[in-house]
Amino acid sequence: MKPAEAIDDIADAPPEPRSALVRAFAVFNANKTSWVGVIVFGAIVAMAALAPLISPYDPIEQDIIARLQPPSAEHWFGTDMFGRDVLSRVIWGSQISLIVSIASIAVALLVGGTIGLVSGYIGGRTDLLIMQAMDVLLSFPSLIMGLIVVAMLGPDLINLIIAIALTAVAPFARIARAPTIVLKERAFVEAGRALGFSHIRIVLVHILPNLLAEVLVMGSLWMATAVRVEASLSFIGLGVRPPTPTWGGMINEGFENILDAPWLSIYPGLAILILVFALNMLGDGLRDATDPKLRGE
Amino acid sequence: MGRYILKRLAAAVPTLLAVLTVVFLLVRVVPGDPAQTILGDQATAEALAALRARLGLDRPLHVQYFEFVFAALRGDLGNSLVSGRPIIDEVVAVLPHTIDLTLAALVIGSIFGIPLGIWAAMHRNRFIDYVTRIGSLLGLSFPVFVSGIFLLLVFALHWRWFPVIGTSSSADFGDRMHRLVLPAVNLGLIMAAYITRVTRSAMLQVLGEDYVRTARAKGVPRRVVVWRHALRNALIPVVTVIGLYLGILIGNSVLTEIVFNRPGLGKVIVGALNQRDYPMLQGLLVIYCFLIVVVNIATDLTYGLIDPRVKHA
Amino acid sequence: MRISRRAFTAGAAAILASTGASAQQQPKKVLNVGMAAQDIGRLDPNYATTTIDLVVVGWMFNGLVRFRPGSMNPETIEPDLAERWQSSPDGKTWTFQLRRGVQFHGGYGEMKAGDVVFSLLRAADPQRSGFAADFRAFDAVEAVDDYTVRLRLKENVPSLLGLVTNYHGGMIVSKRAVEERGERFQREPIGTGPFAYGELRARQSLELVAHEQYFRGRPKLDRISYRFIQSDASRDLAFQNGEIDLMLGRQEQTWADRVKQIPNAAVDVFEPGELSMLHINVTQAPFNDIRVRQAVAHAINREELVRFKGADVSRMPQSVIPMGYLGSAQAPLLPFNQERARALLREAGHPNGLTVRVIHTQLPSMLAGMQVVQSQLRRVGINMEMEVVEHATFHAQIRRNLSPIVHYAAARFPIADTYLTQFFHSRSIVGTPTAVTNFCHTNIADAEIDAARVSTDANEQRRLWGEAQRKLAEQVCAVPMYEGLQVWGRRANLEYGHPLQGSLSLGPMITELTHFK
Amino acid sequence: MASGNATETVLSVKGLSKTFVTKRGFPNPVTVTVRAVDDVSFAVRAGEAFGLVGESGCGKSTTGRALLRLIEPDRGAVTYRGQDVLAASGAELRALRRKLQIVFQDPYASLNPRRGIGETLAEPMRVHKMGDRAQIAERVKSLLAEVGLPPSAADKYPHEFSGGQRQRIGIARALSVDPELIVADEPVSALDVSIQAQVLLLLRDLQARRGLSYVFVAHDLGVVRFFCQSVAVMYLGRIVESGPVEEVFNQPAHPYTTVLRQASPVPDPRAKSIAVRIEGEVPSAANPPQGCHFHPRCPNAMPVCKTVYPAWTQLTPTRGVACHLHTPAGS
Repeated sequence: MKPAEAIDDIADAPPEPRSALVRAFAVFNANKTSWVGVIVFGAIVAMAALAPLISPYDPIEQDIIARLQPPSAEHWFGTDMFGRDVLSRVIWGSQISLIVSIASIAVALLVGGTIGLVSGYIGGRTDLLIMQAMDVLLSFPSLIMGLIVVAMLGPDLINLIIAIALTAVAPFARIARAPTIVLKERAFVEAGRALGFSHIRIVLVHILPNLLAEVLVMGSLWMATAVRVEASLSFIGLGVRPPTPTWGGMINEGFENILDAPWLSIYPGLAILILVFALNMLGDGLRDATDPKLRGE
Repeated sequence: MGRYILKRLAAAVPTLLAVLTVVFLLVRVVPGDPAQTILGDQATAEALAALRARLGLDRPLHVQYFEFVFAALRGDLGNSLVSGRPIIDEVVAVLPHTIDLTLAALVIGSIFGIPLGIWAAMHRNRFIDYVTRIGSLLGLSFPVFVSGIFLLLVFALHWRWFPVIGTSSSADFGDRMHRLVLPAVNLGLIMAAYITRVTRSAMLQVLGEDYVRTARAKGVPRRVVVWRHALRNALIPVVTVIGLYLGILIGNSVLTEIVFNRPGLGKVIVGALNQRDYPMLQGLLVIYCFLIVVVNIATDLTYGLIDPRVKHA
Repeated sequence: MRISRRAFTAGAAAILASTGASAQQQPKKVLNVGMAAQDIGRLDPNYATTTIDLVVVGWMFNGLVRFRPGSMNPETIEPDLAERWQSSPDGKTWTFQLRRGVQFHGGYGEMKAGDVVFSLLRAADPQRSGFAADFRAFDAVEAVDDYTVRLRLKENVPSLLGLVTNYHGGMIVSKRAVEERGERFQREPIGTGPFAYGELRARQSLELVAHEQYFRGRPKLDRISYRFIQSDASRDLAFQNGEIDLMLGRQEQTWADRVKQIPNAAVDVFEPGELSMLHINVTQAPFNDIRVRQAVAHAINREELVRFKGADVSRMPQSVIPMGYLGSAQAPLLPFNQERARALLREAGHPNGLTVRVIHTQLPSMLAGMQVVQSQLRRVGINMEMEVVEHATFHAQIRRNLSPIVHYAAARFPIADTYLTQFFHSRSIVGTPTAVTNFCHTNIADAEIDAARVSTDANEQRRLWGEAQRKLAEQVCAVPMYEGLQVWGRRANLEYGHPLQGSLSLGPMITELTHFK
Repeated sequence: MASGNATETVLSVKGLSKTFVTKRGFPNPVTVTVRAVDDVSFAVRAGEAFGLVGESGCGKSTTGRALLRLIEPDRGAVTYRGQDVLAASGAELRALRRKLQIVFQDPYASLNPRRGIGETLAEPMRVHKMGDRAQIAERVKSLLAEVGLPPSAADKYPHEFSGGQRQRIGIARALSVDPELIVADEPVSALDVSIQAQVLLLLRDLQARRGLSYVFVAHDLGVVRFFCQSVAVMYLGRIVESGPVEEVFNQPAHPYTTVLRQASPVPDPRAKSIAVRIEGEVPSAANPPQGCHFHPRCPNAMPVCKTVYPAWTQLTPTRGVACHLHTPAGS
């Protein structure tokens, strides 16, 4: 599955001189919403890191007597069907959302990026074949693919990361391939070959750094998608194993209790919304900052 | 044109073959036993083995594979293990619901998304633009099941404007549309968010191009420039997005179907996975992939309609 | 923009008006049922196993005899398609006199002995039935004449009438329909019951119509719309909105309490109780040490579990088979005692506790209970890691011995023999060709179970069954946790036509008498 | 065919050919075959600057790249000091890479924007293990000095330099591996005229100092006349005439050379430039005309030119031409 962002034309982005960073920052800075994204995302990262310190209760300790209590001074977000504190679970749940999204996008970036880079660099029939394979991957709806992969491997953290990464490999391959094709025709790459540089050196030292920025920007936007896919899989019931708190899993449990205890789904739902929103704003700002068309003005 | 479509379809054959292979293998690797789901938890191992033999699941994998591929190439996707009915029939039975939902979401998405995108682009960096951008970002950020739950709580339960079950058991058209509203709005608003964003950025790009500037300089009124020149070109990326959105739409429609309890392809596929209905799962995935190929071709053709510069020569 | 909004509002109002008008009808003749399902599986009684299928099959078929509607007590078995029957003194030959003039659905003609013979032989054939094992003792089934059927057994069975009730393979199908319809019979079956197959709307609903020629009289309801509504919440919402009249509920106190608050709503709680147990593989370390198993048993707080599930919808189990079955006894279950559990673990050489990895289904009702157990075990130092897989995978994997502890919730035919055989007889040990669901790999009660099955002395039979349960509990082959009852919600003005105490079809029996007041 | 003194020849190119196949058109693509380099042969002597001249698209740059194997040619032979360039692989090829270098036309595209100049110059030496850290750093400085840049340039990035300076850096990079022959692919055509001369002088200076040979690819006759000793004129993938620069340009044997000379500004201020337009469009290399490729534009075209491609005629030991005007009768 590809978010709309993925199709924006980045094929002809010329490599940038270093001062572009400064200009990019200026563009990023001009867009106030990007800063909101940075701050909110930073806050969520901090929340995840400090979860043991700031969460008021143990997120997995049950108290059957105190189950399904509405929000109160004692439990700000109420308690769930096992009497666990929802606020604490929302706080701890941020860890899974962040770990899964960051790790899966990192894997997708690494694998997809490598495939795109190599495929674009080699070109010819190999490229055609690899891209055909990527098209095959792309033609599976990502949630369905995630479902099958998780059903296949069993739902745990690592498999979830694999499943989500797999859905993002093809788009990243495409994102990395387009500029590679342009870059490999550039004279400095030819110069490297004329100088007897190995292909590995050319790809890693001369091509990769020139497309890293775009790929990383797409990464931040895709992270938002990854958070959503993780939550969706958890919502369908194929998430990280209990009692580990995850936002999607909490909504799933809460959805079944929606009439008795709407707070069970509302708070983790808002948490997902805020994180995805922050990531989208952040990625948006970053993209404006690296998009030469917007910067040109 | 016809030849072009045929050629594109022919070019998609290797992709589809690869998809068939991947699908076949993927489906076999998923643990679980269709015989068990059919016979239930009290069945003895002997009974399970007998059923597996009857279903042909005990034959060597390559035999099953070639049978599957040749049948699929003939357009025969086989019968469901669970219901015993042809997969095509099962799909055709739910297809109208999927089409209803998808079309309605597309219409809602376009009705809101395109004008909003143009509006925002024409007021770049003004208040309207900011509101639109943040609004559309917010729309993109809503997990579809969260928005679905909110819609249900507010419009179905609190205000009782719309029914909870997103599908009608009667043939009454009015009822069918009435029940379609909430699920379609749920999917459509997210779609509108995507389209708004893409329309806006496409418009901005086109408005900056020379010929638009020239037209403006020649004194062509702004409205005419926007509607006659800019929009036409800006629509190309929008169409691309609508095409590409299909994948997201499918994922989101699964969740929407769950929340609103609508029948549809998405739910069928999840059901087939749960029941380990191999042929069904295979058939559906093949149909999905075929659909995506067709949509890609349709997208390319639409370019030609919108932009006369892209010639089908 | 403004125009479109106005048009939208106008359209919505018009639609509202139209549905508002149709909602109020005088004597309701259509029953809308909400079931947690995506679709029907198989409606052939020989293959119907899920709650989804069992419930409707119960409305469409008859057996030679039946449990009185609303009951699942074997003592209430009464004539159904057979008017009377007698057995030989050795209990091995049974003769049934059939009721005359019973019509099959859809013009398939009168039900005769040929259909009964066909149905029972089919139920006993592993190629055509998932319950063939139940009919293992059948020697011959023959039609003496059109209205007399004779049954010969190889050996005595604990309850022959149980096999020919309106349950599983005991249901009588139309021979002609099975032969004509082939695979189609799986979804469009022909029986003799009060309701007949009408139409299947894929992934939406199964429509049943009244069987005009039903031998007990034409049903008072015209139609049943059996809607597939997977999510509990959606079903609740639909019920609350008046879109369905009867629905599968949730084994949840809060749920029951809330539904009772809805105007014109009632909650039915009835038998059978599904017994949730932890089946422990006694051959696998560390659970081959009885002290570890005892520690697990002592760690389980049944009271807390019942409080979690809800006092109205669940109860404390008394044995390793559910309460109220013919032959169920009070077994010596180990009491909740965390100190003792910790001490036993220390004795068994696990002073720092232990970690066990189990496979569990994602089925929400089972998963919730198991999470409470997980938390209880954690308190005595047993760290249970749950690998939650989706339900089909769960069933496949526990049968491959991948989980040392298996959480299984089941109700069976209400005779001790069925439960004991399927879960504790060595013949049923998973991984063997005759495997069913013996996950604890025990054989300690084989002798008692086998002896009781063929015993003709009712008292002796009870004693043997009791002995088997005592042994199994003592050896902690399985740890009972709670019994969950069937919970359904309905409109208060829906009258079943009988008091609902139990139903082997796991749903209310809708009969010719069922109606709206 | 140019066949000078055999002992002096360092680079010999024989029958070099390269065909590109592309698909064009939407939605029904047509396969287009372009014979970019068609049976090209020439030889370069030690210390010589050999010019390859022609209009853009004639295949001269492709020839330059093909003989360095930056593009793999389809057919032909390239021999450098007796070594088969096209057959070399592994260590052999790496060794050849040090001997044969290239300077590119576009000084903006030829430097990696994200790498400092010092790094750009040091990298080839590190790859070829041409000394330790200190030695390499020292050599970077001397390279910069050699091309007329201050040592401080090593710490800067490409965008901080002008086009001429960048071209000097490009030359320094080529020199970093101590090559013997440099393919200079239009090295000055992207530069301002005032700077062109400086760079050409630098190249000539290096030729003298290092004993370099050049294959000098250019479309500008004036530059070639100034810089090269020998020249080959290419038209649509083929060499139509070759020989010593003075001879070829003063007394062109091929009508195309004549036309080219007339159309091109001559740096000699005394020579009046005659603005002669070459008649007709340049035919596409994808679809060259039958017979002599040049005949549609040729003022001297004869009937035979439309059907038969003229054979190569050796006029003197160092000069040759492919034109029916010079074909010995009867051949």
